[in-house]
Amino acid sequence: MRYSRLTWEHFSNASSAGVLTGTDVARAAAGSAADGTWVQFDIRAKRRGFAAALIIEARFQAFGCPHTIAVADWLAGRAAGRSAELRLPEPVGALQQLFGMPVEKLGRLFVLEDAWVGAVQALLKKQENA
Amino acid sequence: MRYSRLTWEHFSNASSAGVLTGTDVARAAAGSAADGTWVQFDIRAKRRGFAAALIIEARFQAFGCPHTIAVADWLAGRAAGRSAELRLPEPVGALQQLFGMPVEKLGRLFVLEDAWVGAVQALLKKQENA
Amino acid sequence: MTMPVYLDSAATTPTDPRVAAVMTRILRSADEYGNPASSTHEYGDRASELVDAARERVAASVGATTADVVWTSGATEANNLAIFGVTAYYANQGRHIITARTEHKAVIDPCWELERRGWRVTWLIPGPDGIVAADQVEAALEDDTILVSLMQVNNEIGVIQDTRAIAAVCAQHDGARLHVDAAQSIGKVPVDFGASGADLMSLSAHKAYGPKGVGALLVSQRRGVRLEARQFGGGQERGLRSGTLAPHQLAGMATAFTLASQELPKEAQRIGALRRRLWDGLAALGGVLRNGTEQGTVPQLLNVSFEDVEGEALLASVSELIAVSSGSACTSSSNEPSYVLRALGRSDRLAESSLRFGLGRFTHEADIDQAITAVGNAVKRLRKISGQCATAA
Amino acid sequence: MTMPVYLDSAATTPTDPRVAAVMTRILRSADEYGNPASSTHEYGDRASELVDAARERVAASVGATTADVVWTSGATEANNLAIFGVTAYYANQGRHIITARTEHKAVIDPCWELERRGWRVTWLIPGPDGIVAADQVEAALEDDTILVSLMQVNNEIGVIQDTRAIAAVCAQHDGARLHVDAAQSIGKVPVDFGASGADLMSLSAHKAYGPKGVGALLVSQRRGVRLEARQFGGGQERGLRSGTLAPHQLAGMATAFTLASQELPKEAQRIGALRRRLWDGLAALGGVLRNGTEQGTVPQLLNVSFEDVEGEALLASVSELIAVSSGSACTSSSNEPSYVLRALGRSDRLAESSLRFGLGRFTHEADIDQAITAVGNAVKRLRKISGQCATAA
Ligand SMILES: Cc1ncc(COP(=O)(O)O)c(C=O)c1O
Ligand SMILES: Cc1ncc(COP(=O)(O)O)c(C=O)c1O
Repeated sequence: MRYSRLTWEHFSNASSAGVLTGTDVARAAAGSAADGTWVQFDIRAKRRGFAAALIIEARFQAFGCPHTIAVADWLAGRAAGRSAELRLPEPVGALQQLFGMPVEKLGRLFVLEDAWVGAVQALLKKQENA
Repeated sequence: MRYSRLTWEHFSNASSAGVLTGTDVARAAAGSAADGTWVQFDIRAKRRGFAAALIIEARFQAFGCPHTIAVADWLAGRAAGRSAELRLPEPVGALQQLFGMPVEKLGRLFVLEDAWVGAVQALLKKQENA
Repeated sequence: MTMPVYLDSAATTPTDPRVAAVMTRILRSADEYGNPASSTHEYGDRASELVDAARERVAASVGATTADVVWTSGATEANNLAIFGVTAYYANQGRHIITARTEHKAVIDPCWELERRGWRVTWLIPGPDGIVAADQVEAALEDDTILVSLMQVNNEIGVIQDTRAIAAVCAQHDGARLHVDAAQSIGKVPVDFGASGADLMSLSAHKAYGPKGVGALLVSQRRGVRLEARQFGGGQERGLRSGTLAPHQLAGMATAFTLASQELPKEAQRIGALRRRLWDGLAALGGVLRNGTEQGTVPQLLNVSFEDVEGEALLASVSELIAVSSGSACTSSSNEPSYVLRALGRSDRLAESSLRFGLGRFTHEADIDQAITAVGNAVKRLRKISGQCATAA
Repeated sequence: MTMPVYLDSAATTPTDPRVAAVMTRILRSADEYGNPASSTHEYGDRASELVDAARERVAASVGATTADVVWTSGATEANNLAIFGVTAYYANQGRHIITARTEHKAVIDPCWELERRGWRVTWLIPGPDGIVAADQVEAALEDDTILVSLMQVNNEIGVIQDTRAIAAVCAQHDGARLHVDAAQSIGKVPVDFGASGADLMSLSAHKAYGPKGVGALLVSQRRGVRLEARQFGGGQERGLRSGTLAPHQLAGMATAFTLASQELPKEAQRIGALRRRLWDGLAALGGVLRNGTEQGTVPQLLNVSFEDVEGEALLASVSELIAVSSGSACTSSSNEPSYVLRALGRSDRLAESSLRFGLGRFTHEADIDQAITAVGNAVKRLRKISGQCATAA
């Protein structure tokens, strides 16, 4: 298996791996290690008036193949400064292309999407309740 | 196909190949080129009182494999000084062994035998008639 | 780029320089390049002498007679010839064969093909130690069993089968011939075809520092084993396997097998020590499971499952430092978890998170230490990335 | 002992030093010895790149696409795979095949085996020039003909078949696939698989200064040809031919084929002149008959029958000076007269008294002169030993 440069960089550095703590952190996970792919995102954001929340930082944990870890790292690393939306910043198909993932691995991107959207959802809920 | 030293020597020198001429020469041939083996012997002998004829010289011609030529040459070359008998000086089986001939080639020795015995027969007849 | 340390000797081995030297000499020879089937001249004779000499040396190194040896293009062909050849020949005596789920694909796939053609195949499942007990074979034998095909050394976990005990069981059964895939045996366990009681045995050169693309099927003449040919033509190998023979390949195999049997005792010791070092280093990480026992396996192989680590990520993490395999080389291009480890009772997850370390003639202590470091770092890092939750999830 | 001059290039050729150099480099390489099927590390990747590169070069040299190439252990295996593979796959469309009596044993024997299994085989007999006319094929095609197997260059007399015309005839017949044994073609006639209209084509490396023990079957993807695999295991060659690939062998074949196609035009000229010299020298002896015409045969082969000379004696007489064959190398260990010459209408006697001269890349004028002298002396001496009577008898 050969990996694209982008995949390899994010897999081998994985600088956004980890967890966030604090009451303002939203967390969601999807998948399971038993099924081969598990991803968790932690997101911290600040409220921007009535507009959508603005992400300050994000971290991930993942049990998964190099592509899974790379995409999770990429998502978490680029999150800061973006508004929290209930979708991935790039559609699944675009991510697959960007990272040169084999089609058989598409399912893993859906796990990533579930975890990401789940975390944003949790964040928005948290802010609503706040 | 590898040949024994004896076979090779007689095949490559074949110093007794040729024909004899004169009224005292007996000749017989057996086999046919079309069948792959043809041998002819010429024998000259002198009468020894009432005893068997004594061979003075012999020559052969042959169309045949190296074994055939070698055995023919050996027979003709060793004939001088022997009494003309209605059989080969060595039985066919012994010749096969002596020359290291493959069994499949046994038939060729019978052709040689026919030619040899035929020539001796012709010789004896000639001497009877003389 | 510096190459990673090679630890995949069960997939293939480098050609030993002494083997390469013999082959090179023949490839460059001015008088040994003839076709061994050319009986009309000296070039053919010399080529044929090379073939004979190789036959003698290979036979001698595995306790066979020269008449037992049928050259092939490798163990895959040998296995196919054994399985299809024997079943075709004895088809009227029965249509049942016995093999195991942990065999190499080159045995499994021919058996599948026979199933497709209407044969009955009993697929034995070894115990958790990987051993197929002779009792299991005995219980599986039926009146119309004509072939039992079991390997001697497994290519994934290195477990050594007691093929003699299995041969003894087969010997009690009139008509069940034993085929042993010994592709992984040479240089790792002593091989004595004559004494083994096996009827047929598959060999491959490239697992024993010989060239790729050549092997042999041993067919016991003493035991009167017959089989139908599958490749027809010039009538080489007494009609059992036509095709021009390649003296450089056969001489390479012969040299490799001779060296392997000479060096076996010393190498078993040396490599055994390296494997202990490797296992100790890996075991220290915690959460590692050994697939195969210390005693019952060849020292050249160590197969380990890593808990809480995803397999592909593990392999990718170590790949710049060590060259290992996560399954049989022949199947590792697919991403399925190893069927051998699954047959031994490992979960899909653990099977996928396993590495096969193949040690060999050119493996040294420094290589082992590099492996321990590489795997240790990768496992720790990946466990950190996955956090606690992975286990819980 | 000085070796005789090698004039048996149709049996096999010496490995070209440039080929041997490539092979040696790989055999001694420190990083290319991996198993091409090992996808988990750099060693495997490099081995696999060697295989890909060889596939590209072989494909390019014979006008095929890389997807057409299925590596085998030689043309014998390629022929067997083509004939058994195609007939097995299309068995429900028909059980009739067409071939010729003058094919190589590696085609004839598989066809015999099919006859034994109940297939109908039409055995075409070429004209006295050795040519199988397209008309003959057309007349032999039946509704259920699924395979026509005809060689391009005959290995005994070098006659070149018009395989394109035959392909055109097959194309008119729905379902008759054309297999061409091109083992003797490489470096002797231009080979363009794509343009030839053939569905399958067999190749061998060692007839073209490559190594023994490797070849290929071309299976036209564009024409949608299918066949059943015969060797099962690791799934190499898209499942069509399992077994570990041997990069040193494949790279050797690729180098050999590239050189052969580069040097073809120049060599055809040079060797053509040598053959004319040889024929002129032999013809001067009288009582010599040429098997094959000047125009319709490859320049590398000259087959001559000698009247009034016994074959074995002739061969033995020249054997210390020239290495020639009295039939196909694969059959010359048996002593049967050549079935090819007999099929062409020569009597058993003349067929037996024939020599096949195989000229090649390393043949020079002095070799030809030595051959003329050796044969001349032998023929004269043997004719003298047999006298006049042999002819009369
Ligand atoms: C146990 C076993 N059998 C058979 C084979 C196939 O042998 P070869 O690579 O010579 O085709 C292998 C190796 O791939 C093997 O490990
Ligand atoms: C026309 C032809 N086909 C097939 C073969 C067999 O090829 P190989 O020697 O590669 O098995 C040969 C050579 O022996 C040949 O001349």
